Amino acid sequence: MRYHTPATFENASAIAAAASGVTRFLAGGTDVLVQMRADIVTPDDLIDIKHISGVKDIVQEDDKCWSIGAAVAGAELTAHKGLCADWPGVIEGMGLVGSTQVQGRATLIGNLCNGSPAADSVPGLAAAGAEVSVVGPKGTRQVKVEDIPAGPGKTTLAKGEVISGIYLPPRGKGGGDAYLRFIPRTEMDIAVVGCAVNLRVEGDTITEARVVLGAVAPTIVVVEDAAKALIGSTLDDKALVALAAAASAACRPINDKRGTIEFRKDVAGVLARRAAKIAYDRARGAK
Amino acid sequence: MPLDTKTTGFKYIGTRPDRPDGIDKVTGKARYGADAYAPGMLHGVMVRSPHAHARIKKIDATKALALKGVKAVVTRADFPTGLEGEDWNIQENCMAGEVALYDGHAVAAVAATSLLLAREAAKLIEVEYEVLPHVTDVDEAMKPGAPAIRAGAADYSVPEGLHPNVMRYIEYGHGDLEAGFAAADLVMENTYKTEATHQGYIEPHACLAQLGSDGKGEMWVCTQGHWFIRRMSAAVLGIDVANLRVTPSEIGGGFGGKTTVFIEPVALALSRKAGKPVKMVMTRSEVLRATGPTSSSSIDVKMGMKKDGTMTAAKVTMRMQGGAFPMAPIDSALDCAFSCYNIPAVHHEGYDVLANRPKQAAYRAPGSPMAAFATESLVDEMCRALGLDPLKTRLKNASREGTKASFGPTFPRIGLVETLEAAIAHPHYAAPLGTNQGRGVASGYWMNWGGETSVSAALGEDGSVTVSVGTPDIGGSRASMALMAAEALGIPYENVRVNVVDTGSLGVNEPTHGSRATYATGLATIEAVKQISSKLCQRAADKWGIPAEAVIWEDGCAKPSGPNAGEFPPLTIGELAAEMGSTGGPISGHFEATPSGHGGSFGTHIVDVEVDPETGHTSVLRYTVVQDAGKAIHPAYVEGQFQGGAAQGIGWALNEEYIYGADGRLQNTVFLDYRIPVASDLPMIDTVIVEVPNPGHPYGVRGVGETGITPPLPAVANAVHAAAGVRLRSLPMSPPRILAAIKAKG
Amino acid sequence: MVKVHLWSGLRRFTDGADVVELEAKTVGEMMKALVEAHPGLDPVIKAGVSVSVDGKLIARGLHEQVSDDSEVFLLRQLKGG
Amino acid sequence: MTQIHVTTTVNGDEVDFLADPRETLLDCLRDKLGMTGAKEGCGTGDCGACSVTVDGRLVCSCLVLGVEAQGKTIETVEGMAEGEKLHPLQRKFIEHAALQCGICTPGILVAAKALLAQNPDPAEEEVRYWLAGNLCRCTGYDKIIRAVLDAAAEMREGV
Repeated sequence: MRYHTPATFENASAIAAAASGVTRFLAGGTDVLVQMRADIVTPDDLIDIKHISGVKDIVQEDDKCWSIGAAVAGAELTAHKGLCADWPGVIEGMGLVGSTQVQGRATLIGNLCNGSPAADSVPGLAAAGAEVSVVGPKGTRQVKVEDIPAGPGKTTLAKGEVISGIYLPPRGKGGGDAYLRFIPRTEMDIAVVGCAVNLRVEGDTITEARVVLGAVAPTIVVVEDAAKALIGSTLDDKALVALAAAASAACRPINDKRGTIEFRKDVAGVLARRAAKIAYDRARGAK
Repeated sequence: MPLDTKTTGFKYIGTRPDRPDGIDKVTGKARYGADAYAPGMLHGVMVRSPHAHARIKKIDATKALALKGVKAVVTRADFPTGLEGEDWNIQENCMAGEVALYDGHAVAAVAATSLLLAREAAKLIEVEYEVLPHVTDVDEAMKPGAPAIRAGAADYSVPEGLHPNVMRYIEYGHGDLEAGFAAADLVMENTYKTEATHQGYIEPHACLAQLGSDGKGEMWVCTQGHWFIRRMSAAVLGIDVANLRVTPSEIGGGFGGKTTVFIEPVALALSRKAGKPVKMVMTRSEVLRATGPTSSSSIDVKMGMKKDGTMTAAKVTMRMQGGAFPMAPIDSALDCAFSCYNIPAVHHEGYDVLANRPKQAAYRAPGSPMAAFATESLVDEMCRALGLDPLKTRLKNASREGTKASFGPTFPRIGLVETLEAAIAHPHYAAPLGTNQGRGVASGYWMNWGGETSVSAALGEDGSVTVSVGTPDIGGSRASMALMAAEALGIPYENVRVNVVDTGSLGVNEPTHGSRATYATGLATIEAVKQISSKLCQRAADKWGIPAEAVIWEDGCAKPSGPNAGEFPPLTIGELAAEMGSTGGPISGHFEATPSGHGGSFGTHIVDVEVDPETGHTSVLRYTVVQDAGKAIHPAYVEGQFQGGAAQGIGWALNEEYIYGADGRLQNTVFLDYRIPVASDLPMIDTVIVEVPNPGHPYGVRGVGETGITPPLPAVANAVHAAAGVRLRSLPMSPPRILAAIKAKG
Repeated sequence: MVKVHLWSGLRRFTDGADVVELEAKTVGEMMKALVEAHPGLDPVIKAGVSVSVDGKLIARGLHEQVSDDSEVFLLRQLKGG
Repeated sequence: MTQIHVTTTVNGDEVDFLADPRETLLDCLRDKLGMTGAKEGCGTGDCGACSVTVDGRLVCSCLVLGVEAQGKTIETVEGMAEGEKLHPLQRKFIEHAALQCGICTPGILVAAKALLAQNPDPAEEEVRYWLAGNLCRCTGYDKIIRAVLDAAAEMREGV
């Protein structure tokens, strides 16, 4: 295995593009090292992006958009007051990934690129409308977060492409988001179901909403019908029932060691309701 | 064995001094299994079967051996043939012969100059398999048509007509069962199932082995019992036990799982072949796939009860798979099934069944948690049906001194009644509960064990004492031994040093298992140091010119036994020790026995849970353990055993399980999916130490290590029923199962 | 005569009896007499049993005394974790 | 396989070693530097027995490559005591009998120290969640939590 420490994303991309064997990018390493240890993946080239300048930065741009470097660890996000105030749902999703120790290393982009449908940070990012910038042999492109996962362990990134940063839109007025997941214990599990809700209110009425489910299909699911159930409502019981039904209906889960199809469908609806209430309270508190 | 029993007026017993190995263990200095290195050491890695059941057609190590730095490959061909009985089972389990019997079964091993190289070489060993049909569920394994895992291996006890996977059959009981059921106002019968769980010790198995072509060897190993490791390794390799010296490392948890061999004989075989020391350390996945989890079980229980709660008759049928080898713990499971109760008529039946799973090993009170889950769940269901208080009903039927035990003999002095009374009186039992919350109770029993024990004690020239024991210290036992030695000699705790010594330094010792260390090693320690004090009395008597019978040992001094013995100032242990070279030579004591007065330990637990009715998630809100310790030598470590047992039982009840796929492969081979309780899953665990002295120990000790894992399984199930109104009869009570039950109830 | 209680699974080796009366002064003598009286029990005892005398488990103490009024049970061998 | 020369600071001492890039920081600490205080319980970041801090940040050393340690500052359990003076956490763990087998203890001590560095007065629940990645199979956590809370109280008084 060759270990590379490129100084720019363009170099990182070039190394990956030229590589003939298995290539992995290394940021937090909390997935790559586990896969190496379990003999699932033994890269021929491991490209450590942490020597690239700016990868540890969290910056709020002039337009109030947040730019987060590719190697910013979960613990660094959680400690960032401004980011937590704007996007609490995104940050609580990331904060649920692994233990305190894992939080010391794991990154948003790593969680995204690992391609797990159960990745805790991804529904929140997608609900927030986050985008990533992808550096590749053909230059740089902006991609919506929900367009990156392609199925368990797979992404839409082409050979030689690497994500250099993530961008959260300006929070704006009356916004609130939340992420909840279900696990059998209280910590240290992979989500059996995850649900992120991001919404905006005017007065008590929801004007915009995005609902995204995790761990109930090969990729995260952006549930349009669930958003429709919320928009225009004051999160009354009728809206909550419709929301839960839409969330459950959007699930295309499997039976596996972590849960059953029926359980995932049921709990997706429950979590959607609960997350919507938190997001709604946050949005009204923030107005 | 006449014992000078003392149960009150202790000076050291019952105090909580710092453990002697504390500083080593909080500074990282303590050396565990994987912390040993030897000059020229190689690293060994196992090749394991990916199939649940497969004939091994060919093993080709050519490519592996061609790698520079690869020094040896071993297969079953490198082990002797002709072993019988359990020796053969152990050999077969350590290295598959003709057939791989479970996912993870070792089929070859390689040693190389680095771990990375050994891992690479292991991947290059080519094994050709013919996949065979497999079965992993105990009930399926007994059905006609299930693949026979080892035909013709059943023992004398199995009646004709049963599936060849049934290895042993047990049946016993007493009283008139039919009359008993007829006399009952309510008879209930249900089937309960428990899935296999793992001991989950945090330290994977590790050893550093050296074996010469002359059959002389040494081994450093994390184990609960190094004499067991010596005997089993020697048997598997066909060498003499005396030629193998085994030194125990500090041990990072065992709970029964480190009482047998897995990698040790293989590391020795690699070392013999390569001519160099070989270190082997399991990965976590290897630990889960290929060490010794518990049996899974399927249990039918029937009980008769009168309206006032009197139990009239009970019957249990237990089916357990212990992997692809016999000896699932049906015996102890059956013995524990009704041991808490005085029931006039009981009947027990048990089936020990093979399945394509790893060979089960002991896990904390082997068999008892499964039995308790069935019986204590049923008792709770019957109390509900009859509107009875579950603790008072247990008290009404509780076994006590003089009760004919369900397994036959008459109980000596036991403490179940005292634990029930303490539980009833505990504020926890009367505390208010909120919405979706419920309380469960259950009792449990473990018979404990004495076992082969040797202890030496030697007096130092300054009056301090070294005690050599053979039971590895897993949970503070050095402190307990030092307290008992200090008490017996009347010298300060700090003046006793307890060492866990190697197999070359002491007679045979069974492992730290069966809740026996504080009982048996403690008893032997007391008797060994008493030999020192009686020798010191002799020396004092010689000095004073009076008979030895006229000298007593008190507060660390030899004293004349009364005015008639003469007036002499006491001689301290230090004074006598300083002169021992010139008064008759070195002084030591030694005691060896297989003590059998261990006495059983009963416990009663109370648990409050909250069940989320929308997700089936269970939170444990409050937990109280009440257990009889006989006499708590070091109460902090007794509490620790209670709390640890309860935590493991909670894990078993709620989330831990072996999950096999349709392909017979274990699906959850890492801690991420083998879900043991984490710190945020549990509340503080309150403890009440009941002390009903055990007449079989000089200070009244009963083993406490195992009983604590037994009541949580049914106690949590009973609490879930109280909270959510649903009865779960299969473990684990994972959220999908609880939610499905809630929805089915409507 | 010492009365030895067997578990009922052993009855087919003892002509249906689950209590066997024997002349013995120690556990060792009792085991010997048991096999002499019922040779079918030999493999059972060789495979390992425990003996309970007056509620106390005698692991392997063949010299332990038994008397005519002792309560003696043959039990399956158990080990803990 | 090419080995890479790594220079790093462990418990205040500058050390160097040669690492295969596949080797973890845990492998390097244990096998190359002889520092066996950090333990491997799982190798997959699930048990926390290998906890160390890297530049003050709590991590599992099994999830860090040895080559990533270049130029970093690493603290392990071996660096907690000052000479013969134990850290209050170490002392409280012994006093409260917060360890039974002791294999998880080094990782828990390092993790608890990192917690108290950022929060000197944690509530019980905060301690439990912070330590959720440190598995202990012996104690049921009760005495561990008490020892951490007691050490925190003592350290606050000492300030």
